[in-house]
Amino acid sequence: MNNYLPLSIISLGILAFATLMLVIAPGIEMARPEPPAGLRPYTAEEQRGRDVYVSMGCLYCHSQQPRAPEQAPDGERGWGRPSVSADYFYDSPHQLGTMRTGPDLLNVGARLPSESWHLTHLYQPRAIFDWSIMPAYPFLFEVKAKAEEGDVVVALPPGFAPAEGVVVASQEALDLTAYLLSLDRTYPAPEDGIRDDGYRPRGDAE
Amino acid sequence: MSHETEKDARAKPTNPRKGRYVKHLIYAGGATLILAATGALLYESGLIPGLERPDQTVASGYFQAPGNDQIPDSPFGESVRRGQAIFMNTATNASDHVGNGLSCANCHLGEGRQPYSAPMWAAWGRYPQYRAKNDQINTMEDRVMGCFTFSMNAQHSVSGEPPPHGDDIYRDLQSYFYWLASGAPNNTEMEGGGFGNVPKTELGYSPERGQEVFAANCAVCHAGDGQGQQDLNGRYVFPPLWGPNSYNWGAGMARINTAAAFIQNNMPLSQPGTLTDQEAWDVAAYINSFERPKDARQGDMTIEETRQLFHDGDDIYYGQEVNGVLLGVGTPDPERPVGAPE
Amino acid sequence: MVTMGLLLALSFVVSLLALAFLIWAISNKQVAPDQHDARVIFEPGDEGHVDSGETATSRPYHFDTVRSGIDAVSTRPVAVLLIAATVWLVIGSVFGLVASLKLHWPDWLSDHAALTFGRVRTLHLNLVIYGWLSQVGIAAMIWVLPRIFHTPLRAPRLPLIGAALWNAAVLLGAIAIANGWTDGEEWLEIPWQLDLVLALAGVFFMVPLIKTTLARQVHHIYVTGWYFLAGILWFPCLFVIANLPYVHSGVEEATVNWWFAHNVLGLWLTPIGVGTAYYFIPKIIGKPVFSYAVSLIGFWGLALFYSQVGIHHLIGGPVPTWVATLSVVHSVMMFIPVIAVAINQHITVGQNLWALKESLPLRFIAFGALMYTMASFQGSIEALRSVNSVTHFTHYTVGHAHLGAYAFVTITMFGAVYHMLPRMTGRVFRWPALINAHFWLVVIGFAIYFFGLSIGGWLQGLAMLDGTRPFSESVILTKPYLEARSVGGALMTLGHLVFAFNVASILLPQRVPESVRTVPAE
Amino acid sequence: MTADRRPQRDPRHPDEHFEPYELDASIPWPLLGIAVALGVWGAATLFDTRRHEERAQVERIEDTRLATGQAVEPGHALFEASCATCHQSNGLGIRRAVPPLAGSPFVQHGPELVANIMLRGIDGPIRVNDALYDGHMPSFASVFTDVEVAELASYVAARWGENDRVLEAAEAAELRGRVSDLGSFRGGAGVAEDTGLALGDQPPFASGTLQPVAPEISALIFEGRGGQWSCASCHGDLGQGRENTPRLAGLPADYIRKQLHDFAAGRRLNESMAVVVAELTDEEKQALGAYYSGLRVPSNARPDLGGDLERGEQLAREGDWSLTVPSCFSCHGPSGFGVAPEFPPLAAQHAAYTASQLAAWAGGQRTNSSLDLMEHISSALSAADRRSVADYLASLPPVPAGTGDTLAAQGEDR
Repeated sequence: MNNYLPLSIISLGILAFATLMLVIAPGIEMARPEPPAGLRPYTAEEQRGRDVYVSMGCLYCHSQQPRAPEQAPDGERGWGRPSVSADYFYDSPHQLGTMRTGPDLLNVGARLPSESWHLTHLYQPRAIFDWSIMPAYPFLFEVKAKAEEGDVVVALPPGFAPAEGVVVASQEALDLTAYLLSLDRTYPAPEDGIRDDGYRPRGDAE
Repeated sequence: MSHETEKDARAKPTNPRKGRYVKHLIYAGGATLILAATGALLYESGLIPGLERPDQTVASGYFQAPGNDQIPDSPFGESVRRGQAIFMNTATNASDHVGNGLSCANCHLGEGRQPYSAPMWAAWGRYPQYRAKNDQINTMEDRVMGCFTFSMNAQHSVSGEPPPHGDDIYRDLQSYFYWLASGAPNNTEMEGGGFGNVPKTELGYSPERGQEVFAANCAVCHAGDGQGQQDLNGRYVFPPLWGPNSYNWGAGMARINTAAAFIQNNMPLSQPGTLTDQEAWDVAAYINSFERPKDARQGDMTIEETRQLFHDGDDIYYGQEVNGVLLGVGTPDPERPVGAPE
Repeated sequence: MVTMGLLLALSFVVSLLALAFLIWAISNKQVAPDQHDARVIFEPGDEGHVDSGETATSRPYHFDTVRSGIDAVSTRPVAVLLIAATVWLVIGSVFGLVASLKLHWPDWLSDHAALTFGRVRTLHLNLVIYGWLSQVGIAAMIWVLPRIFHTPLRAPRLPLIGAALWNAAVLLGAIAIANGWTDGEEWLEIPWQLDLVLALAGVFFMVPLIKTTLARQVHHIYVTGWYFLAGILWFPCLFVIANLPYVHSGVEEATVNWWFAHNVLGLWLTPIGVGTAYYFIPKIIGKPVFSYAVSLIGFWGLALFYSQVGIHHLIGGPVPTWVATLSVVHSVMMFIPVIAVAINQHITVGQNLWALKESLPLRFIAFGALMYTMASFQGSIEALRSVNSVTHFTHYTVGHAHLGAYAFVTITMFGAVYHMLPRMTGRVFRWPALINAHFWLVVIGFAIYFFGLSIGGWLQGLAMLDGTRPFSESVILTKPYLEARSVGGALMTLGHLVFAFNVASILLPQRVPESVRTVPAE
Repeated sequence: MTADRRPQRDPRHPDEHFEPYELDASIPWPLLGIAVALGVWGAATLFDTRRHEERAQVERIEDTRLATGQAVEPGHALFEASCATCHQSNGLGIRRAVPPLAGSPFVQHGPELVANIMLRGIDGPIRVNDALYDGHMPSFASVFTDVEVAELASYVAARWGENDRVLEAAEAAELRGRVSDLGSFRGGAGVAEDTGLALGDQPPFASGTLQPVAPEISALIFEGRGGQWSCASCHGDLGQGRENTPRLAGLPADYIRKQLHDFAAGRRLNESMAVVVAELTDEEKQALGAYYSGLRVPSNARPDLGGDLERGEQLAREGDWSLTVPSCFSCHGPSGFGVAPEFPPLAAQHAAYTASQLAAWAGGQRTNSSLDLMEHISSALSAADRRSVADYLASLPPVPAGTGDTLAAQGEDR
């Protein structure tokens, strides 16, 4: 190969082709003018909580894409039905994730609908799961001598509560919890839902 | 190659041997990986037949009766279905002739298919048969009539007797049995037929020991008082084992050896074979040491006469005293026949 | 559906036809190196510069870069980039180590948002990719391209401006991420506003390299040049498209994300690493590579197949089946270019194993090249649906990512840096033993890291696939392996400190007697 | 720049000025072979999987339709699946337990009344064809769509009431709206009274009294206490549950109490429940059980695990004797309504919860089943079976009223 111009053109052409195949074609296929029935937009509070979720890097340990029962027991674990592309209609940036150091969270709002549980768990995961390796987020909470009007006090099992005073959730913690509780894609999958069906049993495929 | 000048000659000469070695290594490694990947892909796409996931169902060594989805859509199939309905739900579908809370399926598990639960596919080819119990040749209809008489305690039913000879109940039940035995040999004793046997133990049997076995293994379903349990509609889920709603003294199950075999081979449900021989004998003795409806054959005879005539030498407490109580008297007759409208 | 299925088939057929055409062309000598070009590497006028017939440059395949003044021009930009890259490497690996430790000491350093795992891990990734690997890669390009083109770097000031902008953007990006300002997608966390600066800096790197290419004094472009020149075209396209704000959303954003993230590895870091190895292995050994035709297959195979791979990160996810399948098949097809590169590089090393004893830089580079083969084979196997079911979502993939980005690219670049620095400075490393120590620290550290994560991740994946085992089991059983990872990571970080010391020791003015500092020439 | 002063310690060392280049060797044949082989099976794989994958998507969408009740089965199939466990395929019911449909005046009145009873359910004594029954029929409102109600009611009325009127889906929808707040019929007398139809002599309905919930128990349920979260925060205000948080409404009080004990004793592993039960007294456990056992809530469970409902129905109703798995209903009652505290209701339980518990038994994290019955059964089931049976049970109507007290009374000797 002796010429730079052909080299560049062919290289970029190949990349353009790959972009067409991997980005544009699936993008067109998954494009949807309408959200699926059953999915609502995030409220302002939930969206703020989502921003906290993003900024804390939750996605490095938590996926948001339950797998099909033929592939993995996600449904049995309560993580929800296999997700389809339309379930992410309002999501940007996407938080699909590629790690399950912690469990999948796409339906955590349905599976663990307790705000007070989440506050405890965010303040100190090991107050509930002694084996957990999730970071604690004490900086989203405040220790006060006495709860004031409107404060949300965090329920803490003995041994995890501060020696004196009470633990109160900050607005960020409440937002984050609101976002977690909004994660609920248990409505029936839209009929035109798109997902990877490559694991379905081959059985009677003719 | 012309450029290999004297300067290159100073360098250690290229070792072509080593190069070939590495080359071969790379090819071998590459080929192995390709093979592995091909194999994996073929396996994934199901093109390797031998590697298909093994069938989950354990093929038992026993005769396999057809499944319900194989009942034909024909007048015969209709009869099979009716027979199955009677078998499963005897008190409703042979209402006039059932005087207790049982149905055929209580002892013939798996809809009459389960081995060592007196499966019907094994019984079908064994009749007509001479039975000492009534000293005559028994047809299948005769045999089922016996079931109604003793196990279903027909004496307390609305009609007070088993279905008369020629009744449709027998037609439909026999259609069902005949269909269950599709492909089974005729007049041959089949593996898994009957209830099986439990060898006698050195200690014999004892209701006292049996009480403990019962409390530990049976009471959770059949209730501490052995009266079974009903759902909220009053429908028996677990059958009563003794007392007025159970089989009468003339039933085969009232014999301790028969009950022990049934228990060991079938109970607790889902865990057959977990009781030892001794436990099976003891708990069978315990269950059969309570009063139950009187032997339907007693008529005007005394208990002792009945015992001598029908139970002599059997492993049964009929006509004996257990804990100071004479057994065989029978539970009191109901105020009105079982199942009769109020 | 049918249309999409056809597209899928079309894509594969196109790739396959392209490869077939290439092989046909090679076998018909359509693209054979011009024998004239290959033999006569000097333009007729150049020979006038050679002052004595005794020098190497009068012979074919020989060229004195020092005398021609080429290295002198490149030295400053390369030095600046190397220093910056080394600093980011050390900082980035410290963040990596902290992140690793936090996975088994979750309550350590948990009082500040900036030090939470999700941010520390992000900092690690961005600093080593953008701070270290990209800069050291560009440094290698600036060093190597003028040499193989027999012409000094054009516009040598631009890379200095580029480096300033680039490092400023990386620093600001790190501060932004630590404070929670992120674009929120893996590999693309640096806010897009700062990405603009990175892109601008990229232009300052690209322009001199392309100008140098256009002004080259040789007709034939050596294989390293293909990788480097394609890389500097591919990466900006990827980077700009993936970072476009307000364009992507939902799952489409996820496909863009993984198309980008995987192509950063495949079309940016891999060209850097393979290109570097292609230059330095024969350079150090003094022997040509095995086959021009094979290197063509390696390069175009990479371009055709690697570019369509990324979506295997979403196998079993909410993407069209055919896209996932497409990526799986193309992943497996990667065997072809990888085996091609392996033939060319390993045969050259394998025929000259003595050189590994001679040359510490070669030890790094040969090891790195071997790891390219390993990482790619592992990647192809890992993409298979059955294997992916186990490894996806586990630490196994983290081990694989490090096999590619660390054991292959980073270790190769270590070797390149150790080879370049004496030639840039005209000095020698005073403590070669430290280079050796560096090598063994990172190799042993990496081995512990890799095997820990691979075994732990595999077990983790099996536990997650078994519904009768609670999720907690998949966490608990990985803990010892995560601890092993920290041990390996600590050794690697220690190795990087040694590396930084080595770089500093040769770059800083040395107060030692002349006699020790310079080694007399032959 | 200094001159070349690089060390040359070893004379074998190559010279500094060497320039890398490529030799002119041809492509080794194994590489070509590998490329051809990969190309061939790559194409074959794509060709093979493409057909499979296109079919897979179609199948998945069909499954989705089935699970969301959008595919309507004909009346007889619906009857077999949902009514026959009690009323039997022949419509004769169960003597002394389940009234017959055949010849029943309730059915002869036509599909409106049938649909009405299906939507509301019956709790209380009822007389059919001279026999008296203690009526406990669940409400199917949360199980059937309007189309299914119409289809099924028309089928039942035509087959056993010889009434040929066909109920339209719109009428069923209208009826549903009208009766949605009325609760279940109070026995046969209630049906006669509410509809004004002639249904013969019906026994009177004796209404019981509901015990009010003690304030401290109510606080426990709705507000939580100290380091504990409230019950309702996870299990819902009405104990209806979601996903793998179980439905508690209608579970026997003694069963709930026993489970709370078992969480504390480690016979059931659930970290969150362990935190909650740590500070509960025995009295509180009993009171909580009593509270939830008395709740009657429509089902919010759906078969959403992608299981095979036919297989699930087979396991629930017949069992699989080849696996030594008896039917669920042989112990948990013919409609999964439960039997005494040892055999809790399964109907309308969330599929994810049921499946996760079967998995927990199989995996040894739950060890509190009498005689290890469930441990054995769960271990014998495959993952697909666990999902199938859980899905089928989730599709059933919730347990009708009247269980709590009756069953608690039955279980008092244990």
